[in-house]
Amino acid sequence: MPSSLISPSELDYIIRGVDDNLRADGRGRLDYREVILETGLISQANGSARCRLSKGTDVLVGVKVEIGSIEIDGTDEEVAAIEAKRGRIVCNVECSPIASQQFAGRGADDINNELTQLVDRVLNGPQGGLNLEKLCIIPGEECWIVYIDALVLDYGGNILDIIFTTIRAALHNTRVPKTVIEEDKEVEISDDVEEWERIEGWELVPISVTLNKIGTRHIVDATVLEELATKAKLSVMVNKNSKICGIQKIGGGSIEHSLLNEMLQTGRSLGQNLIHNLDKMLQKEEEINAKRKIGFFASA
Amino acid sequence: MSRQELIGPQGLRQDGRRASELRKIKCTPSVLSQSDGSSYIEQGNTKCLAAVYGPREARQKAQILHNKALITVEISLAPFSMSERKKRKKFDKRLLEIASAVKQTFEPIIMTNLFPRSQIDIFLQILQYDGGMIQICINAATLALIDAGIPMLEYVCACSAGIVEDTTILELLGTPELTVALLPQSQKVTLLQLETRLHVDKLEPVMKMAIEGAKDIYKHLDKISRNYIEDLLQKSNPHPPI
Amino acid sequence: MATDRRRIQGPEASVAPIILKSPNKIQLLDENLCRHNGRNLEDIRSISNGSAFIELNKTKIVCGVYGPRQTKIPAFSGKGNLNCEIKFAPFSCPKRRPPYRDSQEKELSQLIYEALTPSIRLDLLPKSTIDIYITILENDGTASCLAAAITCASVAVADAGIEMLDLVPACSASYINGHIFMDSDLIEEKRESGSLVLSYMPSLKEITHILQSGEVELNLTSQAIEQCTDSCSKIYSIMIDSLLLPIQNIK
Amino acid sequence: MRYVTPGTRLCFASEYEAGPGTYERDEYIYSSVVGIVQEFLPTVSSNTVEEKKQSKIITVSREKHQSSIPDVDSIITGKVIRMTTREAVVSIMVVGNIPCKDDYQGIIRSQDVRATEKDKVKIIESYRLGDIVKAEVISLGDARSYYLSTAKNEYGVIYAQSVAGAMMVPISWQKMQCTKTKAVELRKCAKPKDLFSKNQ
Repeated sequence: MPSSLISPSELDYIIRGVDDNLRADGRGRLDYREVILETGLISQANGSARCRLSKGTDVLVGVKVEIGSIEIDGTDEEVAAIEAKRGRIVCNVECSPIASQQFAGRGADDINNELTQLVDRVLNGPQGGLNLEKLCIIPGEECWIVYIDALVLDYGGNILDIIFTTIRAALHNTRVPKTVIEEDKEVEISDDVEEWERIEGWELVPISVTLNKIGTRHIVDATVLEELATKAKLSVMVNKNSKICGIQKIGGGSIEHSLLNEMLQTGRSLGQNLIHNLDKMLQKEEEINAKRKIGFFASA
Repeated sequence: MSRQELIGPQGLRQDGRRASELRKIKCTPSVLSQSDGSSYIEQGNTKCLAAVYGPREARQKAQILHNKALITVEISLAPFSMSERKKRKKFDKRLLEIASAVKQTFEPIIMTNLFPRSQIDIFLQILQYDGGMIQICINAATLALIDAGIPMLEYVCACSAGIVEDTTILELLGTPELTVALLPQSQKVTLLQLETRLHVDKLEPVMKMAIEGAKDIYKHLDKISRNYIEDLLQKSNPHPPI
Repeated sequence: MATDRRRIQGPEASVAPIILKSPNKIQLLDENLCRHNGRNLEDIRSISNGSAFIELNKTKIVCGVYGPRQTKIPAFSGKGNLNCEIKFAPFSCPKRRPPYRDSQEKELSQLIYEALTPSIRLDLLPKSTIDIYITILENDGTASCLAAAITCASVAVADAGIEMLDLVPACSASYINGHIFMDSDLIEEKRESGSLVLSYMPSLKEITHILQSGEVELNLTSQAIEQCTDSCSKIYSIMIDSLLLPIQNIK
Repeated sequence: MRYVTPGTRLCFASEYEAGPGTYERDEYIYSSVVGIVQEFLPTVSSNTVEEKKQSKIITVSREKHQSSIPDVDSIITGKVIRMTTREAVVSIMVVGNIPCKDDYQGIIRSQDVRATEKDKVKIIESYRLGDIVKAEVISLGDARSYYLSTAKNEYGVIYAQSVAGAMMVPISWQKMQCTKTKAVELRKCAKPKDLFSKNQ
């Protein structure tokens, strides 16, 4: 199933619009769409969140923590020593066929793989934020494995940013059970939900800002049509203390050297605001969740 | 869970339902932007999204039907939908079976003869699973098809029932059960699936109960979609002529 | 370079001999690339339209380019399409790689595709496909492998006589406690806090791909980008030599 | 002799006309292939340059060409590999005078066989399997194959074998005769001006 096409006139319309800083939906170049956030929707998951752009992309993330054995590739002692004391994160991004026709059948495989690899690289590296040492139960043997499953339910452009935002929210919402280790190395999991605790370092989890180069300018939070008009995409991952946690150019097309730096700057500053807003929303969510759970699409 | 505990002393079930009580239904039509029609439905802890594309040109030339539209159903299960995480392969056998069941249910109901040589795709995404896969799939699909404005003879509403120690129970979860898909107006049954051993005499009451359940679901779906349409009309012309 | 040499002091943690981005390093690559290219071209040419071999110390990569040939997939396209496949030889890494393509290889293929597409004039090749097959014989640092693979593929495409806007040299760097290590090897990579891969079209001054991981200050990033573009320009000249040598010999 | 690689800046676009192997980008001309820089006046040069400007053409060329691919109104030589009542399928072997590395597929539809009396055309009376045909590409065609036309005097069968397997010589524009058995077979014969000229 081929992705949808764009007509020359549409293309021209978008490029001009971007040039005089007015986009089809009335936004400026660097304006985001309104984000609706819900957390703690999935009872079977340790943490979950759902982000929805006003009539656009919709991403659901479920986080599950399970006990698994620590894997070490024994090539390099020094490295192995570090790995032995660490938990693991396993990411998986899936574009559901309900999101867009082009994801039907095997259509989504490539994009799934691409996104999964990207997210996995960012979260598993030192820049991921999560404190992996805390996830270790018995050094060299058992640890918590954090499974992060992102599910794209609706496709309105700018998936990547929303995925990262949602993941961050989901991790904020995640609780890891307390474990007690007995003499015979039997791991006892406390079922008292009260003493389950947050994953340490969730607030350092980066989010991504994707800048789409259209014509000679760049915009954020592109819609489907705008993405079709995009020459090259640049995703910049930023974390709370304004460090760059990853840069990746996506799609064909090239970026001028001068423009690149400019894009990085914008990406970083925008990322800061995003994280700030997100944290505010998460706080609100917590208060709501304390009172009652809201079902899916309650706020859609 | 062992069968004794299924029903408490006051005839209440673990989730506090009475034997003949449905799970809480919550549903919303047209929740997705890209699809032609979509719906979200929630029955207790089972949550499902449905999207419908089409009628549109058939993808594979080989599959084209010259007198009517081709219907395809695809079900996918979110990795976190079950209590233990497992990365379900796409085209998992069990899912394929259910998908074909859903397909067969809708083939006679959708007026496919109106769209020769075309294709209608139904995609179902289970977000959270707590029993009653087929029924929720069918109900979600019905709503999505209505939202897509695809002509159907009438609603299809599915419900399941089971039996525990001589008491018939609506939406008996976890254990295999009898699922019925009902055409509420014409009172016809389009799908009847029994996944367990059941005494012939018991079949009648169980089926009755399932049908009753289906009727209730129908009432609910009907109400929802009517409200939705009225709402739309309201929006389209805020000042209707008095 | 002198400033670099002073800054890039190996940290105590690193037991590895630190490879500096120093002239002699580039020189080494120069010899290899030219020698191999000059020598191999004759026998490889018969098989594939274009081919190249690149060697940076331990990292060894060969690349073959086929086409343009008629596109098999029955979907009409006014532009040609590019198909990249990268494969780690089973013996290329410390751990044995399975012979089938795993998800990492799939992703690398995608990255290389993205890095090369801007440089190739696909609009001139309607209904045709260009296939690029890259095999990594020895992997000494994945990031540098990716960079080398891009460079190598670009040379191979040019060698195939396919029209392109510019050659695409690529370069990698890794951040190890505050320092920038250009083109780091496996041992350094294990200890890095982040890495950067950058591919660049020197004469058009356009960046065709950039991929950074690790938590880095913005200014350090831009510094790394500068260094990478510099060394890209160096590699560029080597690529040119390696391409011109054979035809000059023929004359 | 000046050897260049892709991306080498050759000259100002104002001075020269960008010929094959080069491209123009913000008032400069760059090389787009590896090769030797050549320049000549626009005469019987390449068919990619329109003749109107009188400025010199600059090209980059080399023994090792990219395997050529057919384009609209390029002239091809190919072999008939499949026939139906409606069309003859040709596997394109040579484009202009550059051989293709691996063959492309083209179709001569019955209405494109000749210019006159298109409705009377019978594929079987125009081509036979194995004939070598010279034709013109009229469009990029469908997803699978290019559309070819032989509706000009100089296009059509340029080499054919008779049933007897001997070579045949054209005796009229739609008849060929076997050199061995003297049997006459029907073909849409080409009247080549010069087989090896790039463009007529």
